[in-house]
Amino acid sequence: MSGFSISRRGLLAGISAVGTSAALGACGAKTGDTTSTGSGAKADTSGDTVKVGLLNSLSGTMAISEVTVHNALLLAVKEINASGGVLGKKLEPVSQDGASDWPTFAEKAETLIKDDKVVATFGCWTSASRKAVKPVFERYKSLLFYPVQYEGLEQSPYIFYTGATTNQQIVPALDYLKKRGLTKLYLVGSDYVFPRTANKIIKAYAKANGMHVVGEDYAPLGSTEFGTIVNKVKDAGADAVFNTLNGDSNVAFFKEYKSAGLTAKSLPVLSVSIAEEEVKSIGTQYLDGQLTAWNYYETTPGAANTKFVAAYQAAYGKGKPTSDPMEAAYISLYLWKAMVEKAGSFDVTKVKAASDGIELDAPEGKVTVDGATQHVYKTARIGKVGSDGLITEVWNSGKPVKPDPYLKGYSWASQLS
Amino acid sequence: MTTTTTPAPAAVTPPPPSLPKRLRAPAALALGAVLLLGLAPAVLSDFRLNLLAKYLCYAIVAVGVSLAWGRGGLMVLGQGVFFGLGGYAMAMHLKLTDAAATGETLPDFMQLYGTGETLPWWWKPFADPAFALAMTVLLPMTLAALLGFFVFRRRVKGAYFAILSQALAAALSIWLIGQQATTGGTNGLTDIHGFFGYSLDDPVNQRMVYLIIATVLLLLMTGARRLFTSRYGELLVAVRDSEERVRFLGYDPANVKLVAYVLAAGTAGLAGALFVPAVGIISPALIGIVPSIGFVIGAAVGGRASLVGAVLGAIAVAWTQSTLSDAFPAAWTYLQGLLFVVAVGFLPGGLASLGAVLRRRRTATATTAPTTGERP
Amino acid sequence: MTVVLNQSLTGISIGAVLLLIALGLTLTFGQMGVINMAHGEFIMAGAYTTYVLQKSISSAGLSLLAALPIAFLAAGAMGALLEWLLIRRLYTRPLDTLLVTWGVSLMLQQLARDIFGAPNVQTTAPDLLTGNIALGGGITFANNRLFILGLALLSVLALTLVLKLTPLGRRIRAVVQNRDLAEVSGIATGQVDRITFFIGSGLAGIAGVALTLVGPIGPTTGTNYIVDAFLVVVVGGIGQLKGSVITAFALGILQSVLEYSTTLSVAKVIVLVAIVAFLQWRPQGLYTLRTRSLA
Amino acid sequence: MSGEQLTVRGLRVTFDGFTAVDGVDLDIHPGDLRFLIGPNGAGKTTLVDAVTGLVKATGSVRFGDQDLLGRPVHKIARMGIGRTFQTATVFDRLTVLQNLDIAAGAGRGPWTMLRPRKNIPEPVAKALETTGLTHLRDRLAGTLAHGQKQWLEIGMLLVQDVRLLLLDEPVAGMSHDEREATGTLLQHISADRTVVVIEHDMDFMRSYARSVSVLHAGKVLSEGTVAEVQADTRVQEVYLGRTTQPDPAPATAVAVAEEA
Repeated sequence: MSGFSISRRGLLAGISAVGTSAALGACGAKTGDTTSTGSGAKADTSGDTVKVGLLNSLSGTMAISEVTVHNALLLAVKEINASGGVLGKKLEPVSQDGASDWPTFAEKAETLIKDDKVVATFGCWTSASRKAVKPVFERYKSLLFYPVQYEGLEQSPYIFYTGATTNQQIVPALDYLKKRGLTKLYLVGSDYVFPRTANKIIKAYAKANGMHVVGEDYAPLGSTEFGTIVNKVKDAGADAVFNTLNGDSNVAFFKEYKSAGLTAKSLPVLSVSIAEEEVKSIGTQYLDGQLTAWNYYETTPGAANTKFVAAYQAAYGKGKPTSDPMEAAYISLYLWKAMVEKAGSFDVTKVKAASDGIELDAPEGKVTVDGATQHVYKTARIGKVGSDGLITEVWNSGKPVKPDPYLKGYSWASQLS
Repeated sequence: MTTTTTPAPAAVTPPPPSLPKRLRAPAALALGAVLLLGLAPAVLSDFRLNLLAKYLCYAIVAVGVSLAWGRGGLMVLGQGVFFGLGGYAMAMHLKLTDAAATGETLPDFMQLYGTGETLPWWWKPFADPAFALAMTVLLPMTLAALLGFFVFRRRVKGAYFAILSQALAAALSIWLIGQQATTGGTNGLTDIHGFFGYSLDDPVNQRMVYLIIATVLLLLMTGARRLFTSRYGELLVAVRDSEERVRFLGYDPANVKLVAYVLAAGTAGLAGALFVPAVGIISPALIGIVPSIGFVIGAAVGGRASLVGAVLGAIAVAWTQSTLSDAFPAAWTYLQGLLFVVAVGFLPGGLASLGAVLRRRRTATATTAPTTGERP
Repeated sequence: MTVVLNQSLTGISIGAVLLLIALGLTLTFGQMGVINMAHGEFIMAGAYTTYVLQKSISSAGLSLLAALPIAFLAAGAMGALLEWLLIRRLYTRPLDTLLVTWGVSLMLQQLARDIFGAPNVQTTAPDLLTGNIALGGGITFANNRLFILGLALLSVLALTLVLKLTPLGRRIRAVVQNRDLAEVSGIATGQVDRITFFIGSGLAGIAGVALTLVGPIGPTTGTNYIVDAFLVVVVGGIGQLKGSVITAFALGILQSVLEYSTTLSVAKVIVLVAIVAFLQWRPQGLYTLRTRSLA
Repeated sequence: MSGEQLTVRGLRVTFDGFTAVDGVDLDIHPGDLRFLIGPNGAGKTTLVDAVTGLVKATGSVRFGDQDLLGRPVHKIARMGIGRTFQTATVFDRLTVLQNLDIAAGAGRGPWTMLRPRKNIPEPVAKALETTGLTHLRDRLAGTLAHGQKQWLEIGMLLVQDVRLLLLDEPVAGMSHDEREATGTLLQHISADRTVVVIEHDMDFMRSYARSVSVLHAGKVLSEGTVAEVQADTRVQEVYLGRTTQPDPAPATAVAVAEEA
């Protein structure tokens, strides 16, 4: 028996030795080094088609929202292919399911870049998923187009942000409330990054603009118990509620809100995460007359939007609503197409260099890419939910607002980052 | 009540006559070492190897699950908590060194979402690599020891223990989400570039991380194997099968279970710590109830009481999920559900026991098979 | 004072929801000892029943009333089927039942996704249930919550009566207390198990109907509540209806009071940790049946 | 012979209002081979449960000069009191050798525990021989015959080195030859240990008992040698008078309580 245990110990030592020496022998770049880091993944542009990655949650809790974005992306791919593709090459969409799980997003991003060798990737919804894939795109120097309004404070060299940053949605919404004299705000949000950061900005804005935040509450994601929050809102003496709740929780919140006898007249709610799709699922009876802040509505006038809505409904069914993130996703492919064609190449560095000043007559109106921030000039629009479930615009910023993800142009925001 | 003839998880599998029993384990270990340390790095692309590294992290958790659940009968449905604690301990250190490398005092997310002033006191010690490394294992083990001490002493029943573990998993993940300024909230800790001075952006270093993980797994399997065959391993099986009887022999079963539970927690913590450099993120999504249940499915499919079965099961399930969920997300969910039902319900010994079950079926026609009824 | 009263009422309404979702478990988990993780999906089935009925019956009030018995039968049938297919083979292995039914729950969720689509759906509440009752002094109680409270108490009453007074109830209790003895006394224990499971799962269906008044209906509607529901039964004491009733309301009020003074997340964490601590102190829960087999 | 005496005074056990053991006094001297008899529900098993710490009881139970009541089961076991159960409880999925080795090991330190067993410990080898299980030592305990399991259980008590053995119906379900063998084994064991046997089998009792206590309705009805007890008219009334076989009538809830 003793010989046996010696032999086993020997084996163990062997494994440790092999493992350790292999690990040490394999050591590569130290953290400070810049020379050998990164291995620009080679996108495959040799054939008649190029692959584009679509990275959305097709399962799990976020599938509700992300499937619509995925649909809009597929629609754009189809249209672009029908009109001859990009640089003469047809696009082949490769869908990967992020499954509403952030590490999975990172894994799938890597699959798209390394395995499928896509020329660019479109997708992600939550900030958490974007944060999870950001290092992957940076490591492999590959492009991601992110289509959802978000909390700003980010500027990755390998991400284009086609949704609104805070100064194109939150700040204009505050301007609007201030103009209407609604100065005492109650902040209600889901407990995650976007609402918390948005509320931080709102508080800074309020302090500088003579407004007051009379209360602030967060509900865990998926929460359906809003009795306490509504009680607090009622007692706080606010003029308006600034709502950053995530889609699902809105249903429970607005049901409770109405049960407590609060209405759009007595205490208006301005929501930044409720689009047409959500209005439908919450129920118009609960939302009638409430406010939203976006850059696009299904009702936004213009030939480009008429065409987009018609094409979407032709592809996915009559009565299917279109929304802001869907529109931002849809235009992200067109913006990328324009950049590639201007660069005359799929090469990431050249595409990035060509991005500044790209213009598009989008469903939301004219948009322009700001090369410095890799964000997009967008028009801010405040809408009102009608009894028919559609949102109609009641105010807009007049012209596209220059993206300012770090709010550098606002003196009150100097303490924020 | 009708007696079920469902096969019980085989604690002691009879060896095949060809290979002497005492040489089997070292031979299997050597084979594993050749496959994981030699063959895999040679034939797999960087990307595949990195995926394998992630699966091996799950396999490390499965080693602990096999010990606590397979041998000890403890339904460990809170492994996500320990995995998370280990992962956060490691990620906190890496975020701090990343920040220091760029001349900052605060990790990036704290500057964005926090008050942006000072580092919270409980972050500070994690700047020390030795402390952080120790914490990846000690933190989960301490929590497990505290919880286990009370739970096992009060003779809390298995069902209670399972539900308690889940409540704890839910509580920790909600808490982490709520403390965005200091924990990164739902985002978790991500965007990690360095690993003890080495850049994770360099594929060579990713291979190094893989080799470390593979080595840790092999060492842990060896250790677990040794524990299984030790007197303690036998006692643990005895406690699983008849706790009361063990008590009348003069042992305190609470202590016996506590050791297995704490070791399993430490293993999960280590897995979480290794997951961070391999995948580059740790988040509350890996801690809650759902992932905690996910951690045991691999072991259940492969065979909870068989160490190799549990490890291979964990790798296979993770691999299937990765491959299948792309093409058929719906099909994967059905398959996952079906795996639970079939593996746990009808093959409690897992795939590792399939051979034995089939053999028994065949002989059952000739002679009456001995029925090993399950303990109620 | 207004705050305290309003929060107590909120707590009671949270408690009513907890009670309703846990009630079925007091039978299947409390009486039979089965950890059925698919219980949440029976709640979901009840909710979707309401949704489907509302699409075919346009009147919101009528469809809600019709949904109560139909959801009970639908969820109950699912439960009985699950018991017959799987659970009866696993009575000797309660922990394995947990994992098996978790698998079933995953499949049922996906099934719901395939049938109704991944997005959440919602029902329209009847007008009668959208307002509130003013109790004076700024204190209000929402009508939908009042409905749920009434429904919960009615269900408790009905369940108590069935268990205490009917021959079926006596048989259920006999099987719970001593299966072997019940069997030799001529009770078809298998059948009693199935009926118990039918009623327990049916109650989950009713809870599902009630939840449509509170929040959205989706494939994961039930899962969100399942651990809370188990905790109510565990804290209340296995097999003790009164324990579950007291626990549900106590937890509801504790939650709402903490929510007011802290935040929702912190309140939830404190409640969960408090439960873990409570069970260290009293592992048998609030009330307990003392028999030698439990010693 | 020397050794500790088991002294029970005013022992009382109640379950939710039902009194299973109702004021029992009992003195068991070292080296005794005492049989506890009585009809179903007399409180025999509950008495043993109380002595070994399985159920809560009032009164006093002393072993030598130490109090037993209120101590946890494993501490009582370590004081040298061991028991078996009505249905043989061995570790089915461990071998005979492993079963015995575990029984022998309650006092082992962590270092010994964490290493594999190198050889067969002396007491284990002796117990294998005493119980005649040496040739079966590598068999899984679950595959043993019923009688062999009972012997294995007794063997486990031997290696545990207990001073007092409490055996709950050790010969139930055994063949005639097995009973003989078990009886001889018990006599052999009681040479240097105290043995208490709960038994229904009157023939077995008559052949091997040194002293007998008759329990009825939770109380000690009679006590003495086999002859003295058999001569007691009260005993004949409640028990022996009716039948010399175990009372087969299934009783009510009390019988249920006996199952545990």
